[in-house]
Formats: sequence, structure tokens, C-alpha cells
Amino acid sequence: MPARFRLTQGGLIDRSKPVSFQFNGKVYLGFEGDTLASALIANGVHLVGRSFKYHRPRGIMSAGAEEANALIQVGEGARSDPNLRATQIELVDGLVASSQNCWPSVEFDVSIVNNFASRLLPSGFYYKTFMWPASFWMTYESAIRKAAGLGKAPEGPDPDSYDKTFAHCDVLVVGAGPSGLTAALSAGRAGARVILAEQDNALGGDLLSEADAEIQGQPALEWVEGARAELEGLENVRILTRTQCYGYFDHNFIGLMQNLTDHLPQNAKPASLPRHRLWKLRAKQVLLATGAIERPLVFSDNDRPGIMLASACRTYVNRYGVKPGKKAVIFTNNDGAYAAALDLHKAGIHVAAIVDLRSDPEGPMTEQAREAGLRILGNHAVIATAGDKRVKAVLVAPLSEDGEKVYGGGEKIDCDLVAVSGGWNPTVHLHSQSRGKIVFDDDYACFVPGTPAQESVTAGACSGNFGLGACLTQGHDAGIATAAKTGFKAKGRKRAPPKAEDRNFLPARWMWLVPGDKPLGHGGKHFVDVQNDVTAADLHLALREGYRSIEHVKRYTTTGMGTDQGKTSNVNAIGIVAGHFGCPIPNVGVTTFRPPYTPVTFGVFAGRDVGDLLDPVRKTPMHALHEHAGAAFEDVGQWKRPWYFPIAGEDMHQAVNREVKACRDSLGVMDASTLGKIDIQGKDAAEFLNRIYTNAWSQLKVGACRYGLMLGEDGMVMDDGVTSRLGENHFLMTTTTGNAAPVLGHLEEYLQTEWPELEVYLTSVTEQFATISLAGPNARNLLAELTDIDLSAEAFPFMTLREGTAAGIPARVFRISFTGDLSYEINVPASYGAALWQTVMTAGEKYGITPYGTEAMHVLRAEKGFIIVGQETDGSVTPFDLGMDWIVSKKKDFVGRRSLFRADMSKDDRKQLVGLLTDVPEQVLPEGAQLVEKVEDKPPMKMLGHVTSSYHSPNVGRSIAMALIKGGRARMGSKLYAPLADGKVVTCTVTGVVFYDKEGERTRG
Amino acid sequence: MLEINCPYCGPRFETEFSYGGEAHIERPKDSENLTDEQWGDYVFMNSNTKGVFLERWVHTSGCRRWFNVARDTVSYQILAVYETGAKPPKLDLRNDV
Amino acid sequence: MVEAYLRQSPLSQLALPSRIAAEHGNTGVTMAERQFRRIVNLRGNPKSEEFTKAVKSVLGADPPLMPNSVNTGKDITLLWLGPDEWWIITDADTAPVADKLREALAGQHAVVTDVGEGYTCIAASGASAADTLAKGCTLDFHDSVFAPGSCAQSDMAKAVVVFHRLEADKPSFEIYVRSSFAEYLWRWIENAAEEYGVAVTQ
Amino acid sequence: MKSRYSIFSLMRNALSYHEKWPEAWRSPEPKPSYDVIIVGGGGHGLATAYYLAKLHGIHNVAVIERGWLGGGNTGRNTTIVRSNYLWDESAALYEHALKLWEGMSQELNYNVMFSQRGVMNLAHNQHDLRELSRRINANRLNGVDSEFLTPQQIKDLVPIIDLRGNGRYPVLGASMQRRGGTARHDAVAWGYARRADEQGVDIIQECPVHGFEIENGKVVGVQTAKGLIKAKKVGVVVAGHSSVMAEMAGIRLPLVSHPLQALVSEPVKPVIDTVVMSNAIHAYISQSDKGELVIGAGVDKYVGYGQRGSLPVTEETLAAVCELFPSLKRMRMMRQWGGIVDTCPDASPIISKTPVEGFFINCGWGTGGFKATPGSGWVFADTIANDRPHPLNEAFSLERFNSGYLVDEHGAAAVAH
Repeated sequence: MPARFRLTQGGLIDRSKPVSFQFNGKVYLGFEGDTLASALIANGVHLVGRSFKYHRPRGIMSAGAEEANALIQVGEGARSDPNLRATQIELVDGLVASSQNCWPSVEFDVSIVNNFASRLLPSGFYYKTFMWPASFWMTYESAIRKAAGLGKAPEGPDPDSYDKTFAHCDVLVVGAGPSGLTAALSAGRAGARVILAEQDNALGGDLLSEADAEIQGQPALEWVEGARAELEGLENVRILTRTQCYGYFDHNFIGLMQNLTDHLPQNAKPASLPRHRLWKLRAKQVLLATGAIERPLVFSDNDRPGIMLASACRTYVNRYGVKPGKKAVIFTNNDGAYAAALDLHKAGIHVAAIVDLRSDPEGPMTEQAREAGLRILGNHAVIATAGDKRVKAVLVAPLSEDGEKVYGGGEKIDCDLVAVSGGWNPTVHLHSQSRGKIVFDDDYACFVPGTPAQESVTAGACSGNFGLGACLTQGHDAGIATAAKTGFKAKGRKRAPPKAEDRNFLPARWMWLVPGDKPLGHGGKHFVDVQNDVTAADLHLALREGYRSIEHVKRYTTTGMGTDQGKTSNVNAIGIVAGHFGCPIPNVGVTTFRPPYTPVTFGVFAGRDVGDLLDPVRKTPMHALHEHAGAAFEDVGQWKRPWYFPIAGEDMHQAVNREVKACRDSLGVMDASTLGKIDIQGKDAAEFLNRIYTNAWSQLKVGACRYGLMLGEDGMVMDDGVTSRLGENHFLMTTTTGNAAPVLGHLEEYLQTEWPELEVYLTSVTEQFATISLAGPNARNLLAELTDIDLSAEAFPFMTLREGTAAGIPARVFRISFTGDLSYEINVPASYGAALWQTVMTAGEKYGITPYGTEAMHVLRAEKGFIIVGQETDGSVTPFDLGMDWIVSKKKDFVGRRSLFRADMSKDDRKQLVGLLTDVPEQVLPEGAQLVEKVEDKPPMKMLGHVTSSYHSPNVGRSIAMALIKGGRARMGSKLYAPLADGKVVTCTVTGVVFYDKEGERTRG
Repeated sequence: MLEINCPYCGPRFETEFSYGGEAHIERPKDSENLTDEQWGDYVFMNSNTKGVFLERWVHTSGCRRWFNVARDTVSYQILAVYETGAKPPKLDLRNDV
Repeated sequence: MVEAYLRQSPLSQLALPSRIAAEHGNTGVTMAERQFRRIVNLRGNPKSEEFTKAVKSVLGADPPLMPNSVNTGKDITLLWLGPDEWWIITDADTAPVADKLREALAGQHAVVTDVGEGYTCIAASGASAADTLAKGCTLDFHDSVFAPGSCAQSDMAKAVVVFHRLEADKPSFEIYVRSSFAEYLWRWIENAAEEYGVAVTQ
Repeated sequence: MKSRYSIFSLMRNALSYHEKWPEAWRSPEPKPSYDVIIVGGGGHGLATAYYLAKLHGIHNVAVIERGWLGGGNTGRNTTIVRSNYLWDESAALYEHALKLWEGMSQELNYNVMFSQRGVMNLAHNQHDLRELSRRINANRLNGVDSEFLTPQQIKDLVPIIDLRGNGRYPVLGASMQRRGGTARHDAVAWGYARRADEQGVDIIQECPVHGFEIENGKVVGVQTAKGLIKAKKVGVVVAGHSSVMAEMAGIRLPLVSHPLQALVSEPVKPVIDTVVMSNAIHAYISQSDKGELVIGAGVDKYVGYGQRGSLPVTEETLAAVCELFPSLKRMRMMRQWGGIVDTCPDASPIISKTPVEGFFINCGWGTGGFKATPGSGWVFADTIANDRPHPLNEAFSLERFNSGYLVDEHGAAAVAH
């Protein structure tokens, strides 16, 4: 059986498709085409929520995106959505919805006490109290936090997926109302690439709420249907419904959120279809046809359930075929609301009275209402309303001349519906976001778009053009104009825009604050922002206390800061402030419109860039083999590098010790493919390196390698690595893994912008080669079996390279070492990396070849006192601080050189790199431990520096560490102390940084 | 999301580019003879203009070329794009603050 | 001696061949890896006739001078990458081409570098190929803007890539990506194509 | 002193329908001259004026604001307060600020809602952990509370966090400063304004500055929309526009102004009680008392004076948030905005005398200005009053960019090897 308040006929709902849903635990029936709001109204449910602060009963005030009251929690558990607007929730079978911010129930909410205590809770009350005793704030606060908030956040990871896409078009039309449709049609016909975005699930805009509008002599919706059909026929036009254009950014870049599955029952959602899609759109031209939003009147106790916008009443009757009430009072200041009165009347709803602020109501609709015999009370105001969970009656009284006060006790009129209209506000949000100015229109008493700041135009009600005929024409012309701007001239004979009757809601009497029977704030609440419970009295209080700027008023009272961002309250607030100052509205100014127009899901911004797609995982050609070998991996930038290779039952410490010893005793092998490689060619290549590196390169022989240090212009160490001379004009630079891209960028920058005269070309060849590093006394023996290169110390000395084959693969072999042992780095074409690795592993078995990871490499290089950029350096360290004066050429300029000779660079209290040996050899200093000369019994203590690297070294047979210490080199042999978090203090002695094979025979041998 | 007209590849989105800060700051040839102040000015100081600003960009994800852009740092409107080393085009360089 | 069959492509771990469906009805996107493309990176000054002549003499095709354009010669494709940078792509061994070029360009400020080992190529085609790529790339893939037979360097998701749109009856793109990003990018594109239906092909 | 705020004054005023509340501050016309003019009516400027009067007996002070009080970064930041900085100089300055925060509501008799819910910095890899340990130890020995949290301890404090980070950004640990937290940003400006006004300070809003009067190397006045106002000393503290103001006095600064983006979700019941920061994936999140999730994003890379952020930054930040808190994917962004931050090459502020006598500058706070508000005002007032830097801000001189003694708070770049 149909719901009690469903009209027997009419509306755009599909009465053949009943939909069952739950609200606050009760099961109800609606129809396909309903919103949650219309279905609730059809079932006589008007109390749907509680307000933010006073927990006053709240109903449904609108039928669209502007809804500030009816915020609903939809769904359960991980698929629960808070704060959805009942007016925009498409009814879907099995929908589970509930009221928010009330306990134990929306019918009986204990926090209603806030309402009775409201005298104590004016705007900003919390700034004035909760300060004693100081320590109690956190206690007060936790109570406040529990009381605040509206809905509940979902519980558990969101199972749904989200999508985003870039898009491009010639003309974006926002809004598919009358002007949007004619705009899309004329731009589309001209051949421009058009995207038409509509937040609703259907095209037509306000026409969907009109009972008897006509276009071209036919019913408006039939015309809309024709328009839709034609647009869908144009392959250059794309229609996006359920798509909210939420943000207008620089350079005509637009953000839109499309809802793809929320309107489908859970079991009918295609698995492969994302829930929401973010459109990141670049439009050559933007055509805003976003319409207008009706403005409520601010009168005493104007927040009760059953008090709604007049236009919303029309929507519920005409579009959804429901009765918003049985007995209605219309309260208006303009002619437009009479249309609502007539529609309600036609729908069989008793219109008890039309209370009109205008002294002698007139206008086309007013006349029709008179003819219909409706009771019109001119120069009257609603001065109070009654009813707790639903409005029961209103008190009306005549107004004084100036409209400042009312006469007499007033007449009580029973009703369960109050349809309110205070005029219309064009939806200028997007225009304003695009930095277009907005100006105040005195006739319509609203803000309208001024000159656009970007390639955009506005049309229809959005531009302050309220007549249907005018909207159609303006859209039609704007469509032609914008298409032409993008190079698409209208073809064939000029078409006339569709014709329709032209009327707007004038005449009107503008009144921002309707007087009550008591002085403002003395009982009765004139709500401006119904969601945040901000009243006109609150605004006056803010102004009285000196918060004069409209931004101060907004922030102090929180008006317009709810989930609706003031769509129905901001202009009223501005009007009331202007009234208080007695100044024109433009002098008050407007608060900024910020994105989003309506709230946008977090998930849609992430799209598919979550989980393992959040960030690329870069893998070397040998990665799969390392995984197979059970390697533990470390993230280095985006790369996964083997950290260590544990064998059965080993912990990290044991594995690393084993790897480190193997490299000294026999043979270790590591995947060094991630090191950056830059191919440098051209006749000025050597000179280029001279300017980039701190040391000199001209004399380097072909076939030789050299270690280089690179500084930023601020003199701080930026990167290091070995560069080899492959030919007279040909070098191969290696960089650290993390800095490969930044270094290439650095080189290109100087080459192109500072030294264009140098004939040099740079090419990244990082991934052209797989690099396998052999380290240990048996490195030569193994490699000898695999290569045709003469490996004898004489033929192939340390710091040189040779070309030949390895395991039959063309290879470039470098005799360089980061471990301080006999070592070769073999570069082969990347696709052969895995094969070579396997060959090496097999051939190396006899030497107990041991793959080692980054951790072992760290220990090995630390034994030798080699630095790691980013560990021994942190952007504040110079070569001198590292004791690497030997690598800084005195003879030439290079990037960063001058900075090394600034006043503070030579100070001897700078932090210098030193070695540390703990007094207890087994004790390993924690990396990051801070060192002091004197341990105080409690902080603060004067720190000298920190431990940059620290390991147990099985080869040295004790712990070793490096540290940056103020004046460190002058402290050799002296004792330092590391007071740790657990209270223990580690004592250590300052030493040099080389702990193993100080003469370096092993490397050269 | 700005649209920048790479002089070599054509109009592309901001995310393909990297920013290089103020343009036309030449690296001193004779840094030897500069005072700490002069050198510090070169390395750190910046006119950070509000209004039309001449700045450097590089098409990182494209042709990897550096070039210069004249951009209003308030409206973000791009007034001109020109090659590295070229003189800035004639523009009204008043900082309309 | 390590045999050529031991070569591994960056996507070998995805075992794509095993996923090739004999019959992939009306899928919006088909994907494949084009393994082991030979790529030579060429740098030089196109304003120098000496340079362009030398290139033409070796490749039988001019280096394309129009931004984002492609020239083709016998078994050879040249992509414009920048005002002084091109890619020479072949399926044959590049060594000869590269060496011939080096020879022909000797003495000029021009550079020839093998880079093919550092990349692989992902082919994506089908009615929804453009919509799929648009999800991860800011370029406008509309025929009127990114016409068949043109190329562009850009970002795809979080990888830097080179797009080459082939001359073909249905939208067909080849996407060159650095080897280490290949697995990530393949999975990204496949995931993006899911709603249109996606299949692996030869 | 003017009427004191308290629960009793609230009740008293309730009886008179709150019609008797006095102005929180006057809106006077400027006098012809002042001992000190502070340019910039944000938290830092108002605090400076307050401390000049309160601690240094200089009451003939004007604060000149181009727009409305707190309209710049004071009202646009994500309100995080902490002092766990790496270098001794920074730690000392921010810790001084934190101590002032701890008594601010009472000092100002204005509830700034300073809430010490703790600030957490996450570590996602070995390098992060190393840096974390270095920082925690440095903080500890500097007397700044700081401790290491294990993943389990993090989970206990923030149950909705996903420690696995899907393997890409696992949460390996965190540093925690329990005394850190959040505050109500507007209230800070309003509270200082009210007290400064009470001390005789003139607060002049809607009064843009057009230039400075400088006679033989010494500042003597400020040219404003309301005419020339004489001044013995001028302190400029106008985050975002510092370079523009300094240029009017012929001073060059090492600053780059970037739009810094922030956003809030719709309000929901409490789900996250601590401040969680992850530098690795550029996301800072906390929940306001109103229930909104307050999220700090990154800066746009280019110079920008538009108070708006770009979409790519929003995408990156919210992807990171969804990664760390998968249950928040269905939450919705309600409002986003940008503030203009002027950043220094070493990510540390400049609180300094300048080559122009009597002209002082306080800028370069980058993304860290709000937390420093009271400390910044305190040392700036001291510096202006005594014509020399206080020991706490000696290291933050303009001179350091010549001599090279930077206080580099960027910390190490990503580890290389």
C-alpha cells in the first residue's frame, strides 16, 4: 500500500518499482526515482536529525545540494557514509539510513539540555570559559569532542574502489537546466568537444520541479527529453550525470566527482566498476549554468521540522508526488513563492495562508493565487512558530511601515508545513572559485557574477537571469559564442533559441531579519545557519564584541562553516551584518567561496594510487632471484634493495656478520644495479666534470676511474661516486642510488643554463646495465673463470676498467671497491643480469660465494671509513668537515667552491667526521645517539654531535662507529659519552675513521 | 594545475615540469673576488616577486630542456615563455600588488 | 657461454605468455609486452645540414623535426624526443646502426647511445585504450590532438614514459617505460582498464 | 583591566541577554606617531605588540594590518604545536614557545584551546628510523620531551592506523612529543589582540602599508592607506609577503613564497586523538574539537601569492591519508584552502635586525610559524626593545646567509647509497 503522504498520481517516480529501505531501524517503502528525503516525507517522517550545538529537532529544509539540516548516516560498518544529504541520496533497495548526533534516539535526545542552557552558550562562549583550573582543559575538551561531530566515521578499511581520470574538452557546460541544455546543444551542434556535467541523475534542472512549464509550446520535460536525445546523438558531446563540478582551479582546470554506483543496490554493483570517479578536466571554455538556490527568511524559531523552502515544496509535490504536509502556510517576501502555494493547492494541500512581507502583494503569480481564492496576508510576518518535533502553528502579525517591528499579539494559524521564500541566490560558487569577482544586484538583492577571471561565462539563473525564456536564450547564445572561441563556428542557418514564457520572482520586499514579538535574543531564535545553530543574535553579539570583519563574524559564530558551507545562510548573514551597521551590502563584502562546492570523497582523490600502486616499486633485473634466495629488502628511494640474505634460522645480526666475513675471507657478491649511471660525451666532457666535481679530471687516463665529490652551490656535499673515462671525450659517471635523478637534473641545469658553450651531451644509462659486484680475496679467481680479460694486477690495476666478456656476455668490468677489498664491478646488458648472476653463483660455489645486502655493505665500507651520502652527511656537511680536503682542488673553480671559504666554514668548532670506539668492545652505539663531554644528572646537556654510523664489525672484532663531532679532529684520543634514553651511558674514545686495513693493500693487491 | 607551453614540446600540464626559481641570475665567473655578502646574495637571495615574475622551468618528463617563463605570481597567468639565454620579452613588469 | 634465450625481459616475472587468451571477445583494451626493442638515443644539432645528412645517409630517413612527430625508414622508426634528441627504434640488432652512425657523425657534436636494454615497451590498444591511458596521463589522446603516427614524452601514472601512437585502424599505443618501472606500470594500466574489459595478447 | 572572561561573567551576561559584553579590542584611528609600529596583525605581530607592552613597558605601539586580524597564515594553518626540532638553536626557540603555550589561555584570559594531545612523527624506512633516533636523542638532551614509540604503541594510540602501509610505507616506529598538540588558531590572534589592546596598543585593521620612510639609513615612519604614521622603530612580521615589505625598505631576503595547502573533512565523532605526521608521504592529520579531520598538505613548488592550492597536491596528500588510514577513504573533504608561506633556504626563520636602523624583520617560518607564535612574538619584542637579538634568536639573523652558519632543519635528504 502506498505511503500516507504519497499523491495518487503525478511525479517522475516509477510507481511500478517499489523500493524498501530502513530509517532508524524502521522499514519503509518508496519508489524508484525517490530520494531518501522524498521517501521519508511520503511516509510522514519529518524529524530526521538534531542540530550541531543545541540538538534541536531538525527536518528537511530543501530538495537539493543546499540541504543543511537533513544529514544522514547511510550504510553500516566499513561501508558507512556520514553526513550525506537526504535530499541527494537516491533511494535504493536495501538502503540503511539513520539519524546522527543524537542519543539515545532522534525522538528523544538527552543533549537537548543544551537547548535549555542555550542562554549560557552564545557564540564564542568556549573562548570565555573552561580555563580553570588550567590542567582541566583536556578533561573539558574530551567531553566537548564527544558532543561535537555529526555522523560517525566508517569502521574498517573501505572495500570499494575509486577511479580518477584526466579529460580535455573545448566547452564544459556545468548544469543541465534550461540554459545548460541550450548551451550544450548549440556548442555541440557547432562541432565543439562538449562535456555537459549535471549533479542530478536527470537532465532538466528546475524544470523537473515544474508542473506546467512550457517550452516551444510543448511541456518543458518533453522538450528536455528531445534535447537529451539530440545531445546523446552527437559523438562530440559527453553527458555526465550524477557528476558534481566541485572545484574551479587555475588555467581552466576543473575538478568533478562522478558517482557511478551509489545509486545501485549492493548486489547490482558491477565488480569492475569503481564507486566514484574524479574527473580532472582541462576545458578551453567553461560555461557555468549552475542555477540559483532559494534563500530562507530569518524569523523567530524558523528551524522546526516542517519549515522548508517554497521551491522544495514544489519539488516534492511535482517531481516526487508527495505531500510535504496537510496544512501549509506560505511565508514570502516575493512573488515567486506563490507558484509553490498554487502547486500545493492543486495537490490538495490546504493552504491556510500566504504571509507576505510585501505591503501590498502583487505580481503575476500573486494574481493567480488571488484568483484561486487563497488567503493572502500582505504586510504580515511570521513572528513565532510552535511545535516540537514538527511545526504545529505559526503566529502572524502586521508589520510596521519600516518593517522594524510588528503590531499586536498576532494571529495563530495551525499548520504542519511552512513554505518559506526570501528570494534567490545565484550559485556563483564556481565563478568565484575561478577568481571571478561577484557583485551585488540591488533589484534581485543577491550576488551575481562580475567579469570572469578565466576563460568562462555564466548563463541562466547563475548569472542573475531568472526568466525561463531568458535562460534558454542566454544559454543558446553562450553556447554558440564559447564554441566559436574554440574555433567551431555554428554551421548552417542561424537557429533561434527555444521560446518560453518569461517571469521571475519580482516584485519583492527585501528584509534580512524578520522582527519577532520580542527583542532579538530575548526568547525565540532567529536561525541564520541552522546546521551550526547560529542565530541573528549571535551575529549581533560578534559585532558588539568587535568582530567586525565578515570573516571574523563567520569564524567567531561559525556561521556558514557547516557541511553546506553556508549555501542558504551566508547571504542572509551578510544582510544582517549590513543591517546592523546600516551600510550597503557591498561594504560588508563576502566570505570567500572555497572548493569543494559539495564535499568530495577522500578515496576519489587517491583513486587507484593506493596499496601496491601508491608508489612504483622499482626492481632490478635480478630482483626475482633475490626474492627466491629469501632476501630481506630495504626501501631505497623507490627501489627495493636486498638488505641481507638470511639463511635458515638466522636473525639479521647473524646474517650480516656472515656476509661481512665472507667478503673479507673469501667471496661476496652484491647486486649494485641501482647505482645511477650517466653517460657523458662531448669534447668538453672533462672540463664539464672539472666544474661539477671538487677534484680535477683533465689528466684522468682513458680506461681509468676516479672517485668524485659533488657539492651544492652552498658548499655542502650533495653526492659522490666513481666516474670512469671510456674515451677521450667520453665518461661514465656513477651516482648514489637515491640521487640518480637529482644529479642528472643538477648536471643538465648547469650545462643548459650556466655553461651552454660546453659541447657535452648527457644520457641516463642507469638501467641499460645490470651491475654485479664481486668482493673478496677470491674475486679475481672467480672472475678469471668467466672472462677473457687479463685480470693480473699489472694488466688490470685498481681504479681502472676493461671491456670484454663475462660468461660470454659483452661486459664492462670496473676494478673499483666500496668494500675495501679486492673487488670487481661487472656491467652487462640489463636483460642478461639474471643469467650472469646465476652463472656467478654456480661458479662461485667452490669459494662459498655469499650474496650480501646493503647492511653488510654498510659495515664493510664503515670498516674502511668510507662515507655514505645522506648518512654521514645531512646537507650541512662540507668536504672539510669530512676530512676530505685531499679531494678539493685549489686550482680551479667548481660548483660550491666559493661557499667553502665563507667566514663560518673555517671555524674549528664545526662538526667533523671522526671514528668512535666504545670502551666496552661488544657495546654497539645506537645510530643517532648524541655525544657529550660531560654527563649532567639531568638535561639539558651540551651536545657535541651524533653517531652517524655504528655496527658490530666481525672483521675488526669489535664495534665501530663514525660520528660528526664539534671540533672532532682535535679530540683524537679523548673520551666522549652517549647518554641513552634508557638512562645508560656509553663511554667511547675518539679515533680516526679507518678501522680496517689502514694501508689499503687488500684493495690494490 | 597550470598549463605551461613548453617552447619545444607544446602545451603540457604543470606536473611534467620542475621549477627552477628566479631567472636571469647569472653565476658569477670570478667568485674568487666576491665578498661573502655578494656571494651570499647570489646563492640565497631572491626577489620573490609578487606580480609578474621571470622564472625558470625545466620539462622534466618531456624534452628535459630548461626555459624561462614570465608568470604573474598572483593570478598565475603566464604572459610569455622564452628560451634560456634569450632576453625577456617586453612586458609590463610592474608588480601589481 | 650464456645463450640468448637466457635473456629476461623486465616483465618476464608476470608470465604474460601464459595469460594470452585465445579468444578475447569484446574487451575494451588489449595489452602486450613488446620485448627487447633495440633503441638508440641520438643527440645532435638538427640545424646543421652536416648532421641531418649524415643521419639520413645511415638510416634512410630524416630525423623528424616537428615536435612529437615520427619518421620511419626501412625497419626503422625515429621518434622526436626533443629539439636535439631522437630515438631510433628497430627490432634488429642496433650495434651496426649505432656504429655506422658514430662513424658518419665522427667529428661532429653529436652522440649515439644504446639505451634499449633500459626500457621495455607496453602495447595497449582497443576502443577504450585512450580512456585507459587518460586515467594516468595528462595528455589529450583525442584523435584531433594525438593523431596516429605521433609520439610524446610524458608521465603515465608515476612513471616517465614515451608514447607512440601507431597508424592503425583501432587506437593503438606503444608505451616505452624504464625497465624498473615496467611491472608497476603494467599492473597500473591493467587495473585502470578493468572496467572496460582487458586481455593479454601476442 | 576590562571585564574578565569566566563562567561567572558568562552567567552574569546571560541575564542581560549578552548585550553588555564590551568590545574585545577597540578599532581606533591611528595616532600621528608611535614608539613602535608592528606591520602585520597575525598571531606573531599581535604577540609582539603584547610583549612589548607587557614585558618592556613600551605601550605606545600600533599594529597595522592590511586586512583583518589573523587573516593570513594564523587563520589558515593546521594548528599543530610542537618543539621537537633537531638543532639546539631551533629546539631552544620552539621549546620557549611551547612553554608559553602551556600558560597562554590563563595569561590571555582567552581560551585558545591548547590541547596537548601529543604529536607523532612516523618512520617508514631504516633511514627514517636513524633520523628519528638522532632527533629524539637531541631533543631529550635539550630538555625537550621526546620518546620513541613502537608500532604497537602507535596502534594503541591511533587504532585506525594501518601499520602495514600495504608494504610500501610500513609504519616502523614514531617519535612522540606528548606535550605537543593543537590549538584554536583564531583564538590566538583574538586573545593577543584583546590583551594588547588592554595594554594600550592600537590595533588598526584594513590599513595596507604602501612604503617606509627612511632617513639616512634609519626608519622614521610607515606610509599607509591612512597616511604617514611616524615611528621610532618598525617591526615587520607579515608571513607570505615578507619579501614585498622588505623590498619597500630596500632589503633583499632569501625567501621563496609558496602556497601551502590544507583541508578539512566533514565533522565526525572522535576517531583520532593524536596528531600524526608523516614527512615521507606528506601528510599531517589531526581532528579538531568540532570533529573535522584537519589535514595539512604540501606546498606548490612555484612562487605563488594566491591563497589557494593546486589539485595534484590534494591528490598526493589524500592518497597518503587513505594509505595510512584505509577506513577514512569514505570521509569527505568539506573545505580546502591555501596560505602563503615564505620559506628560507635552511627551513629556519629570520628574526633579525636589518641594514636599516630601527627596522626589524621576522619571517621565513615556512610551514612552522603557528607553533612558534608566542615565542616568536616574545623574542621579537625583546629584539626590538633592546636593539639587539635575544640569545634565543641570535642564530636566526639575516647575516647567517653571508657567513654560512645556517640552521638547516631540512634534515638529511633521502639516504643515498
